[in-house]
Amino acid sequence: MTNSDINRLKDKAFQVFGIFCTFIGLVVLAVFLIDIIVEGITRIDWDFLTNLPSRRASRAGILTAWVGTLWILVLTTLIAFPLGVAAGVYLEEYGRKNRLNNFIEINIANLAGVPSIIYGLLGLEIFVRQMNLGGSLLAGALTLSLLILPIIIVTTREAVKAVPRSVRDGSYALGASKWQTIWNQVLPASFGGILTGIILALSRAVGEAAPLIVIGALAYVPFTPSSPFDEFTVLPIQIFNWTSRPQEEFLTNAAAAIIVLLVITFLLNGIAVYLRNRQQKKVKW
Amino acid sequence: MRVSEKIIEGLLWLSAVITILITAGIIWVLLSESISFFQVVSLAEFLTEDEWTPLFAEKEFGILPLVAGTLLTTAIAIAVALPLGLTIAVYLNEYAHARMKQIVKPMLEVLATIPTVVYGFFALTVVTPFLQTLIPSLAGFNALSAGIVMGIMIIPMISSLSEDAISSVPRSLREAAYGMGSTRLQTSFGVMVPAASSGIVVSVILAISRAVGETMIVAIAAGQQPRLTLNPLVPIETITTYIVQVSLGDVPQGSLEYKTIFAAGITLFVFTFALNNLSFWIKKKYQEKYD
Amino acid sequence: GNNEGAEGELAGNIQIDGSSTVYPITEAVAEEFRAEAPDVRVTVGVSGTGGGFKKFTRGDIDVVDASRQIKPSEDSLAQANGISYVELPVAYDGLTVVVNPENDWVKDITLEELKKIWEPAAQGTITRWNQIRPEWPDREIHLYGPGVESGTYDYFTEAIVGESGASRGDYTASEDDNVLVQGVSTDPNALGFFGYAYYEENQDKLKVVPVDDQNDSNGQGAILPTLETVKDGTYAPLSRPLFIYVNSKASARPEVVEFVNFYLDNAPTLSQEVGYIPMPAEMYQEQKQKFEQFAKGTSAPQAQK
Amino acid sequence: MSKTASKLEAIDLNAYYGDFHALKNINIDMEEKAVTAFIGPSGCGKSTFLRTFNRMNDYIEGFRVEGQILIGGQDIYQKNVRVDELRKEVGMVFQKPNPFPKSIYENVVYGLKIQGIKKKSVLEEAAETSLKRAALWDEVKDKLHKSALALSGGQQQRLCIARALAISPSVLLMDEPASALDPISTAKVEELIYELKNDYTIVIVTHNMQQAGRVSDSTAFFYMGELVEYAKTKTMFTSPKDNRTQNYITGRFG
Amino acid sequence: MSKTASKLEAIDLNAYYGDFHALKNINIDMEEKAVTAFIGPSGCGKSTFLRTFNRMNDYIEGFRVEGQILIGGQDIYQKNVRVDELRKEVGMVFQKPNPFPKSIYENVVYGLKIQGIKKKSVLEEAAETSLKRAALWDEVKDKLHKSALALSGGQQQRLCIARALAISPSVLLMDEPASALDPISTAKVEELIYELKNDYTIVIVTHNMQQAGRVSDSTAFFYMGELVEYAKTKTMFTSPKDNRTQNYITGRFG
Ligand SMILES: Nc1ncnc2c1ncn2[C@@H]1O[C@H](COP(=O)(O)OP(=O)(O)OP(=O)(O)O)[C@@H](O)[C@H]1O
Ligand SMILES: Nc1ncnc2c1ncn2[C@@H]1O[C@H](COP(=O)(O)OP(=O)(O)OP(=O)(O)O)[C@@H](O)[C@H]1O
Ligand SMILES: [Mg+2]
Ligand SMILES: [Mg+2]
Ligand SMILES: O=P([O-])([O-])[O-]
Repeated sequence: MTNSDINRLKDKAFQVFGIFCTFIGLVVLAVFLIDIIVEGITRIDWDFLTNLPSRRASRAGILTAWVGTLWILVLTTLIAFPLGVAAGVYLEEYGRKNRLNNFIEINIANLAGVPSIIYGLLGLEIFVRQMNLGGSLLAGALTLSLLILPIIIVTTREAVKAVPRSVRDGSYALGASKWQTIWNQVLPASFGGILTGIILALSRAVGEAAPLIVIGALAYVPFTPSSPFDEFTVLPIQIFNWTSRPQEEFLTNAAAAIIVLLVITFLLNGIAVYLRNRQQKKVKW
Repeated sequence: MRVSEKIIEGLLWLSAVITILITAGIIWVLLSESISFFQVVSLAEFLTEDEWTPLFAEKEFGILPLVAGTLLTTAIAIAVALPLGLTIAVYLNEYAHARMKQIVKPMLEVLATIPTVVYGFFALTVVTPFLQTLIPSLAGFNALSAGIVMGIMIIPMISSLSEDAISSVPRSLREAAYGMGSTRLQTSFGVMVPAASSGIVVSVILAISRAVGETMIVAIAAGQQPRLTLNPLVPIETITTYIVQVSLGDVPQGSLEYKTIFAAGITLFVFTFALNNLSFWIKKKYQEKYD
Repeated sequence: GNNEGAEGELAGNIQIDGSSTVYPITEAVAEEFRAEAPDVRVTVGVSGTGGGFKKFTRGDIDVVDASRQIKPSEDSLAQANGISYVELPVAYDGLTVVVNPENDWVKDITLEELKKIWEPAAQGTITRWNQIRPEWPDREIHLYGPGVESGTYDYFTEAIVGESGASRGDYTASEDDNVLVQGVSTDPNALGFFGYAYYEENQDKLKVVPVDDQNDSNGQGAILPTLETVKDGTYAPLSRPLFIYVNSKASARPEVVEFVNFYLDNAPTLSQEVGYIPMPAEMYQEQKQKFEQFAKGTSAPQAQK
Repeated sequence: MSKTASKLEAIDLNAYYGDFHALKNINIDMEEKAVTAFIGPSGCGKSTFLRTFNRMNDYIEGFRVEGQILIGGQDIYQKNVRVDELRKEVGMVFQKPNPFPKSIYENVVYGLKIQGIKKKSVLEEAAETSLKRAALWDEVKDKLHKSALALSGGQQQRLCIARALAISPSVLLMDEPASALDPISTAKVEELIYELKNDYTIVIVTHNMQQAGRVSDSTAFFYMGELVEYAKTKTMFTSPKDNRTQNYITGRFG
Repeated sequence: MSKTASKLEAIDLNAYYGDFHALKNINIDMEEKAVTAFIGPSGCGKSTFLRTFNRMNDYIEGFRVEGQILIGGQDIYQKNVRVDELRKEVGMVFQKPNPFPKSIYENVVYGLKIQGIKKKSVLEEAAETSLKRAALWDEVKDKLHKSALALSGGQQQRLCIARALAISPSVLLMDEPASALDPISTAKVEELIYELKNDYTIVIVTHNMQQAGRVSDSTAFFYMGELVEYAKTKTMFTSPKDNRTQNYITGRFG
């Protein structure tokens, strides 16, 4: 065999290996989803969605968990959306190239890499202890808001940056002030992108358990919260709790709850992808 | 009207500055609690002792067992994700049809969007029992299956970011390589991968940082026993699991237990902070400048 | 807590925390109580007996689940914070030693051997099965036990090591006994201990180990924890009562009174259902009277807020 | 600033992007209600100069001017001049049509809306008038609330002109307004410019010599930041004084 | 393929990018050890055609050829032809210098290394020979292990030529090899081409008529995918037969 035959052989071999690796990723994903669906799908029914937690696996439901998740989603959006968009707009539109802004940028990149459990420690000390919110929905939402803020800021900046200069020029030339231009032109034009970012950020928040455990959201909560100051549980924590039980039936419950959580996560991601595609199709500058 | 413009700008500025406050808050919270911890426990003891039993009567405060557990699971995860991720990146870039890449890449990215409790469930209920059929001595909680599953989770971080890095290498280099009679394999690993190396290294560092900070998978599947070992078959404990473990009980403010989670937290923070900054630095310094 | 329900309907919050051993009983009671008084929100946490008492003596919670009696240090803390309480035993437990079902070498274990395994001096030195009994195999031993906040831990160390809270620290410690069951049931080298209910619930995944106290006055040889051996005290020294403690301020609230009475009424059936050993019926009556007295004493001066 | 005094002047004008000296000592005096064309090779500073008349360069970091720009005799770079007021007087049309990604109607009334005018009847009338002036009304009157991005390039550019007219400026700056358009649209825009000069002072930057010849009264030739020659268009095109002008006009460079 | 038979031919060649018909019915026959220049306006298909000779278009999705490309009489688009072997015979130099981000030495010996040659002495000798042939040796001999990216553009391009020469091809394809270089570097590269033609069959794409005149023996003029005219360079530049050639050469379009 000549050298060049060997090279060709290696090339082919790698191709096969490449296909194998790529598909192993996908196969694992599939095995994974199928395993969970097979284990959990039959457990999902109306009662499962509307029952309170119970010591008997067959009677336990996820009402408190998904209502808690919904609460957290709404509160987190209310807190993180305005803050993140405002910060993103500031950095992109107003931030001049000075030390402070440079520092803010590096800092945001850094925050994006801080492990979520550290945010939990921050929330525990600041919101739970200092602000005395306890293990409440509000403390949880505040903690998660800080966690997803960097994601929202970065995507807002990208969306705002994508609005062409000519639109801003057009607005300035008509006598609009900077803020009028941002409010009337830049934000509407970049809204799709911003929304995409926020939904992606929320899909991250919806799956977080660690920071919420640290701030103390693990009580057996047999009621649905009715105000931001109530104790709560969320789907990932309920899943964690059930997963750590040895009895089969609770693992089935966990699998069923996972299906619900995955549906929510994939739904959010799907909406984000849909919005992004629509945005890309609609706006051709 | 000018005044209102100023006020708005001020408000926006404030929102941006809040991000600095968050960092300051993190550092302050971690430092203030761990400083009082280090008044009780010397830093030398913390860093060199080889046992971690702060909750027991005979208290030992050596962080090494937790660090070892963290590094062990991380190493396993990277050992899984790096070869797979890099191979996928090269394959998608050089071998796969454009259409296939368009479909496969986002599908793989789905792996990164799955909540980590779900991976923990998977590790504990599927991967561990499966591995036990191969390795009968494998404990139910172990670093191996947590690490493998964590590796699967971070595959897309490495494959997507590396693929981006490789595809931003200019066409002209690829053509030069083909023009000399290189095979696709030679082009990929002889030219493209080295040329994209800084981007690839950055992706790997970010993946490591992610694995170091990952919590739920290890909390569910790796065990809760601080143990200074590199044996992947027995229960261990990571820094993150320790924090969760203590948080699950009662942590009265001011107690030593309360402070230990901040001491553990600052250790974790230092690790990830160093890794993240290393990645920025590499990105800045070594980013190949092609025009 | 407010009593704002219409037509005498009970409402309000009752916060309970503490022992993981007692948790299954309290959880069951709370769940059944929902049917009785749907507007009363009962939350039950699991932070171990020690953790529970910390919250209880701070006045954070209304009722604490405890798998041991209150310690003098905790009592003085309560007094310092102006908290008085009543202690109500609710069932018996046999603290159960378990191994993995695949473990075919351990047939029984003596108190001395348990001490050798768990005493502080064992840390880092007793790491293999054959160090305990030479005929046992030369394999690593992996230990699983409750965390330091647990009453079970305190009770076990007291009974086995001879000093409450003294043990080795290099074992898998969790306040959540489910985690311990998981660990032992999936680790062939495991040995662990926890409340009987967690064994009973998972009999197919665990192998219980009879314990020999080498004292023939209360039964000969190694003894298994069962309904009888726990009740008649032959499963010594690992049999123990389980308690709840009720805060005096809380027992001024009708929903709490109702709940505690409901608890004592249903404890005989529910404790057995979840795997514990009920006390004799007359003892429950005594406890009810004791509580009635206590509640009366507290409700008069303490008007509702 | 009054509508009638819309003469444009530059006195000893220098402009810089950071260290780069983009405009060198420019002096010029442009007639009211006439069309002045700026010509010159790429990068000579035409756009930069045009944009000093409505201070569109204000937002560019490092940009600064020395000297004076007078509109109707008033120095617009003085402290007390409000940029938003200035831009209501001085409309601008850009090289590439840049409608806002909104409806046609919203595009036209945008300038009025940000001035705080909310009354629907006023806005609608203004929209109609401006679109008519921009010779676009007939083409769009049935789809006023459709997206402006759906219009053709030429229609978009006329929409941008209508948008500029809606706030009733007295000066119109146009930076190569037809360079992105096809010949037919270009002709329409040129025609429009020709008509508008009855009411507006117009400055137009162009690369197209024929266009300058067709639409402008006077022409200014710039070269490397300098104003080389400024004269009646006819004069300049037939007998340029400067060598460089001659070379440029005859197509030797640029 | 033998070194001596390096005549290049195309017979009824058609090439397509998907639906786009990029090369139309091309027939050409190029001499051995001579320089042929491809000229024509941008987009006429010069590069596309050049790249059919080493099948560099193989990796472009949707690209396909009909007809034959013969090198030394052998059809290189036949199934049994191995692309890597082919490219060892047919070296290529690109428009923009594209050295690998490695040392100068590593660049030159890359082609040999991938063939599996590992012996240091062989590699070093080959590196020296090729760098000398590419007239670069004196300038780089002291920094062979420094990064190739630190060289000037002209040096980089000669390095790319050296790299191509190192694997001893018999044909050299050059796609506007000097268009990114300054005049002095251009002169050096042209000189080099002139010398290389003693040993190699060279095809060069260029936009620069003068360059084609200076370096080539024959010239082919392409227009919209067609080969319009092919003749001795001297003949073509003095008396083109086709109108389009004439117009192009005299600078009327392109
Ligand atoms: N934002 C900027 N920052 C720095 N330099 C700039 C900037 N804008 C323009 N310049 C420089 O100023 C000079 C004049 O630019 P200007 O846009 O005015 O030229 P122009 O005559 O309009 O050219 P064109 O015909 O290509 O539009 C050019 O050299 C340009 O590079
Ligand atoms: N990858 C491709 N996909 C589709 N069309 C292509 C591709 N590459 C080139 N073309 C088209 O094929 C035609 C010929 O392109 P080619 O690059 O050969 O022209 P050229 O004569 O080399 O031009 P230039 O002088 O600008 O390099 C052009 O119309 C071009 O748009
Ligand atoms: Mg311009
Ligand atoms: Mg070309
Ligand atoms: O019952 P405990 O959880 O305190 O052991």
